[in-house]
Amino acid sequence: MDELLKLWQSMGIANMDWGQALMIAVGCGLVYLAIAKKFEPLLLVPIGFGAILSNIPIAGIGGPDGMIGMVYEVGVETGVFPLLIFMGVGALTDFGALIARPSTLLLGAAAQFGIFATLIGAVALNFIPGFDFTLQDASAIAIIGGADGPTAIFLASRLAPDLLGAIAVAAYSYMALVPIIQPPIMRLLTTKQERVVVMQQLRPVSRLERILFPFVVLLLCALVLPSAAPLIGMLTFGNLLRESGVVERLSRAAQNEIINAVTIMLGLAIGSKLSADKFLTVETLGILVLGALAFSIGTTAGVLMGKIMYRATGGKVNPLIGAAGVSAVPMAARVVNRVGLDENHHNFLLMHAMGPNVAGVIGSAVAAGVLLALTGS
Amino acid sequence: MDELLKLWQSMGIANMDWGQALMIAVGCGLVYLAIAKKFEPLLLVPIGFGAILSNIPIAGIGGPDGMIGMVYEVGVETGVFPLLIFMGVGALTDFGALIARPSTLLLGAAAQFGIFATLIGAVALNFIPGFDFTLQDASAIAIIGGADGPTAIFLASRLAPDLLGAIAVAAYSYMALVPIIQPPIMRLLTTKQERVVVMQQLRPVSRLERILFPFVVLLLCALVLPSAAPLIGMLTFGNLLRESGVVERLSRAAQNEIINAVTIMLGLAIGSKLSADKFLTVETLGILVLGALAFSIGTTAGVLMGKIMYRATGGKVNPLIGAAGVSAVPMAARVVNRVGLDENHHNFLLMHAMGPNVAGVIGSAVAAGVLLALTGS
Amino acid sequence: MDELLKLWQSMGIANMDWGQALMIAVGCGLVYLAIAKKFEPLLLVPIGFGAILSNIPIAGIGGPDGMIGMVYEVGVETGVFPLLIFMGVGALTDFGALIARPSTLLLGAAAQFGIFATLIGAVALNFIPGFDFTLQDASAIAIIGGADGPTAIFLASRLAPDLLGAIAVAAYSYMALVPIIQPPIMRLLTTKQERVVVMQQLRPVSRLERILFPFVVLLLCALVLPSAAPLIGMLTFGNLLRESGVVERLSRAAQNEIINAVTIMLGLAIGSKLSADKFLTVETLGILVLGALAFSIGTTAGVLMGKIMYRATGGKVNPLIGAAGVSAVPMAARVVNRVGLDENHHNFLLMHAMGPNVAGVIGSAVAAGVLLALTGS
Amino acid sequence: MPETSLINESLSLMAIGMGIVFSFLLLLVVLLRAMSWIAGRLSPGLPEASAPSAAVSTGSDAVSASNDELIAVISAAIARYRSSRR
Amino acid sequence: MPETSLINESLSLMAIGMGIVFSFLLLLVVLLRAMSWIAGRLSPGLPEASAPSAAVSTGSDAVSASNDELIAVISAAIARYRSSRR
Amino acid sequence: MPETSLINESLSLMAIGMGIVFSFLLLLVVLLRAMSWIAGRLSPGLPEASAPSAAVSTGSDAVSASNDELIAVISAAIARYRSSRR
Ligand code: NA
Ligand code: NA
Ligand code: NA
Repeated sequence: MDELLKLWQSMGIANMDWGQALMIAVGCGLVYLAIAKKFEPLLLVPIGFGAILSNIPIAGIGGPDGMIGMVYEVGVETGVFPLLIFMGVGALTDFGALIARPSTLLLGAAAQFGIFATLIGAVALNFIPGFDFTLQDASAIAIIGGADGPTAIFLASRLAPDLLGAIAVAAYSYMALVPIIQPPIMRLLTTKQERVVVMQQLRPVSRLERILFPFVVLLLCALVLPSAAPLIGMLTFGNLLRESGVVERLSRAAQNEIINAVTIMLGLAIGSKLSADKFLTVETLGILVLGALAFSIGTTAGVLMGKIMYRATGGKVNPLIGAAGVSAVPMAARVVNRVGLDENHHNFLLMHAMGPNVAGVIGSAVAAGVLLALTGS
Repeated sequence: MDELLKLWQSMGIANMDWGQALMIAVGCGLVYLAIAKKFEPLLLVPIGFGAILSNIPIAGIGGPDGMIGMVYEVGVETGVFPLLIFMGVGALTDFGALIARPSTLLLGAAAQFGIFATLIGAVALNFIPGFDFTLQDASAIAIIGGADGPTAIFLASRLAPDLLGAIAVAAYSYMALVPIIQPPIMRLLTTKQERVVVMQQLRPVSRLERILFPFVVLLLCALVLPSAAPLIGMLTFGNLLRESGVVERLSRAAQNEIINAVTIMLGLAIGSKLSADKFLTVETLGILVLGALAFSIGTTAGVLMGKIMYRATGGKVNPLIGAAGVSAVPMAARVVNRVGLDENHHNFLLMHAMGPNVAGVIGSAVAAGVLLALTGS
Repeated sequence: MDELLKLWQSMGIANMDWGQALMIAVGCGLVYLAIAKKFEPLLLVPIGFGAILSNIPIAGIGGPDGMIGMVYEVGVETGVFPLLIFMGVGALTDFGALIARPSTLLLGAAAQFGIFATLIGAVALNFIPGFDFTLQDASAIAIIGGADGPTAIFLASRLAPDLLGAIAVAAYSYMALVPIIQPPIMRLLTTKQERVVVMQQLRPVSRLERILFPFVVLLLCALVLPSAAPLIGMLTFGNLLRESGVVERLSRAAQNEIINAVTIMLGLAIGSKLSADKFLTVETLGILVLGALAFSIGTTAGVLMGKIMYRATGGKVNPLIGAAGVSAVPMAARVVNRVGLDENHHNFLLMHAMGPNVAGVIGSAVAAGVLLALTGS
Repeated sequence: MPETSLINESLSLMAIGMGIVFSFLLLLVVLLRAMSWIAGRLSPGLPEASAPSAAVSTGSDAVSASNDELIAVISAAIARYRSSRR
Repeated sequence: MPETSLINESLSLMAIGMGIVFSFLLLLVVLLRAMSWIAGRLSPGLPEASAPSAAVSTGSDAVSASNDELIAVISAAIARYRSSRR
Repeated sequence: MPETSLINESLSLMAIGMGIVFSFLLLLVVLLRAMSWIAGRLSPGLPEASAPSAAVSTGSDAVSASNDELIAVISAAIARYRSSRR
């Protein structure tokens, strides 16, 4: 009988509290969205499953002696995992469109307004009872507007580890929702005349330019904003592996083996931060609302800057491509392409939108560096 | 001369003791079995070579400052390596046959009797002078009967790290010997009439069932036996990566890159536990004898349960497939197929044996959870 | 204004000192050599970029809390990364030519004279003011003469971590310069009659010999020189994975996934040791001069031993193949082949040079073991 | 004798252990049957699976719904959690 | 009220932040244009790229030069560093 | 002068070092020759190599023998180890 009691006490049902049960349901929900609705499955399947595993009572898989807890400590607390993913992103990204038309960087800059507007929104939420965001918390939440997963995880792990779970979930969820959130805003802010603009073909980019590009970006970052150097550094390193043409083996490793293994581990580790006392709070609802806001404002700012460039260039720039400045590579660029095709069935904007799209990645890494430098301890 | 003396003292021959020499020979023997006899080479080559390297005098490769010693600390002491292998096993395993005919889970349950019978055997060995197994030791030895390498390593690293080397060697050796150990037992316990039973073809399994399967298994585990949740959790996670169909990259990483790299490191690390004072003891002989016993009893129990199902279904179940319940995937299922073909050259039992075979993996993980919950500190 | 000041103080230009700027330039220079001149790009691209990243002011990427600093601590300080690379080298190397003609090991032995002569050179530099090399420093510098990157990194990380950056850069730079350094020496020391010697075709090597080879090498090492056992052990382990023929998965992992990922991390980590106060010293110039010396003396000794074998065998051995004894696999063997072809357009020495070439790898690992045993703490 | 008590302990461990293993897997048989029955019913409920480009296609109701769903599900979870703590 | 001061702080953070982001990317536009212009000039300066076997081929002046270059570059760097520290 | 003693030390290090390297590799030459000679004799002793499905095939004597072998080898090792410790 003694063993039977010991066993009953070791059972999950005898120990599960409401919070854990709900978080397991949330984890299942995330996996459902990932599989059935194709919401960023590469991250949301591991995050959702990590949430389920970490909320199993007694087992302590997400705790300090559990496997996922140890992975979190080694890979996320140190910031190594998001940086390795950024290296992979660099190795996977073709910056050619940006090099061919550097002015699209301004679209990537404008779209970061979503970040800073959300920062104010997060601080303003403190007027509502139940919210108590510090400036660090607000900065970590605001970066959701950057529409860039690894940047958001990196910044949140530095400024507000307690909110990491909610922020990562919001960031990837809204990136998946880009095709829903953006088109109405894009149509509202532009005229048909603007949307049908056919852009000039991009000039070819030489291999030398591609090789110099990572150095130019990194050296500017080193001189002006070293707090963004880890992110920009790994992004440009990955891109140099890709473009140098002499380290094919390493480029493949960064694009496949490393990023895949790290993605699995990173997802599980983030999932372990989806615990009831951290996630099932009104603050999470606030984060979700602010996230939607951030994406919308970022899109708006990007399109408005697109309209300015439309005027400034005498109608040579299609303002729709400004929406791609939020990053969410490559989905935002595809959305631009689709909205463009809706107006003119022969107007393919994809390549033109790739410039602001990858500019958005650099832009949000820069914004993250600013937030780190100004609010970090 | 001073240097010459220093050098002589730093030589291996000047420092090698009998135990190390013998363990190097044992390591060579394991590699020989792995290469010449195809004894589970993926594990036994690294284990054998790890034993050789770790028993080189002076070098201390398996010690706290040596490479293999550090790998052991990071990967085995924490339990991370066997869990990652289990993730890979999940990603490599097709549970379709089990989903199509869930009743075969009972065969996987019965075969775990080998584990618990061996537990008593191990404790009974204490009557012989020279043996002094605790209940934890006995549990870790008994799990050899589960015929599942990573489960055995995970449990042994938790309950009896001193015996880990011998247990891992016994587990993999006997898994390799399944084609020798099982057929006589199977033939002894069944009649020709039973062995020739042709089973009904399995129904097709839908994608939705395959996706739901990991959740059903994990949720039951979470509710009833959270101590098995790390093992079952990583197994089902790997399987979800495989079956979800939306994370092909991650599934490939779990099936290849991760499991291969971890297997090399895990093997070397286990080999470092093959030291003379831990391995060259009568206890190791006891473990080898008990391991053979465990496999035989497990096979017997599986076949007997098969006979019960044969009766209960009015002769629709071929009792031979019960032998596959010990796991040892996929070798036990192949042995069943071969013994079946010996009786009837047109009776292919392979697919029918895969159900109990993968059920055995779940069964021994459950048994490991029970042993952890009841005897773990 | 407060924020603006805070921001200015956080900028790179406000904090960069001369040393960092120069080291960033050195890093760019290494990447330039790697890309434009194909100087060992697999290592020099990550080393150069690691130097750039680690010298960005404020960011501290190479510091104790920065990503590259942590990678250094985990992988280089422990010696794990060079050992994993050596495992990959073993898995990538075909020792057939050496097994077929073991006498070429003597060429690999002779070429190590470059190491020990450089040792004296390094100690002699202490007579010049500004140099203060300990015997450990001198040993770590001397190993550059081994023309083997991972061996040099392993030994330097053990004996002289402060010099690691300069030693690694020198080792890989001179390995890239082998086609420049060796041919004049080879032509100077040999007569035309010697250079045109056509060697007997190598006998075929059986699979059993290939499998036994790693054991013979390792067991000799274990008995005589255990301090070389980590290096020789991982080399032979990798080679056994390759030749055993039963662990194809693991062999592929060692040859690709593991070595590629580790190379990226190792390169970045070494780059982080390229800091101004460690690298911009007269000692670095000394190391560069000594490195060139080491390669030249090693080549000389190898060719002279080749001449001895030419005499001893009655003209059956082409003394040019002695130059391949420095290792620098496979470049030195290719250089031999080219110099041979210059004399006789039908004399392909490549396969004959592979024997001393891989013997050089073993030879320098043995030399590293000797230095570790005699000068290590 | 300590060996005898250990034997007794291991005997009860065997009884309980096999009991749990059998109960667990028996329960799993039932659950898997239920799962397959339910899956048979829902089967046409996962058609997006065969349309891998769904998420990228137009702003369909399916995706739109799941947006609200995300917030709705988490809101409900939070509400329930809050009330359960009082 | 602390909330109001936080609002003020975040407003100035927004101003500075967007300012830096814009300045940074604007500067990058200029630098990239300069880079492309320079690259256009140097373009024939990287012809080895299309000859992957250059390093293995003969002891060409290109490689030989870079040897001296390596030592020259590092020597110069050391000299400058030394003098800068005095 | 400490430099001179260091020189002397390094000279003896060179002598010993080259001595060991040569002895080691010379010994290896002998051992490899012996290995090849033995391998030539045993060559037909590893025929399973060409039959990759041996382990899965029937309960052949080869595999059966190795089972006993496993226990025999380890038993012998343990016996010798035990006796060596007395
Ligand atoms: Na962005
Ligand atoms: Na089993
Ligand atoms: Na060498």
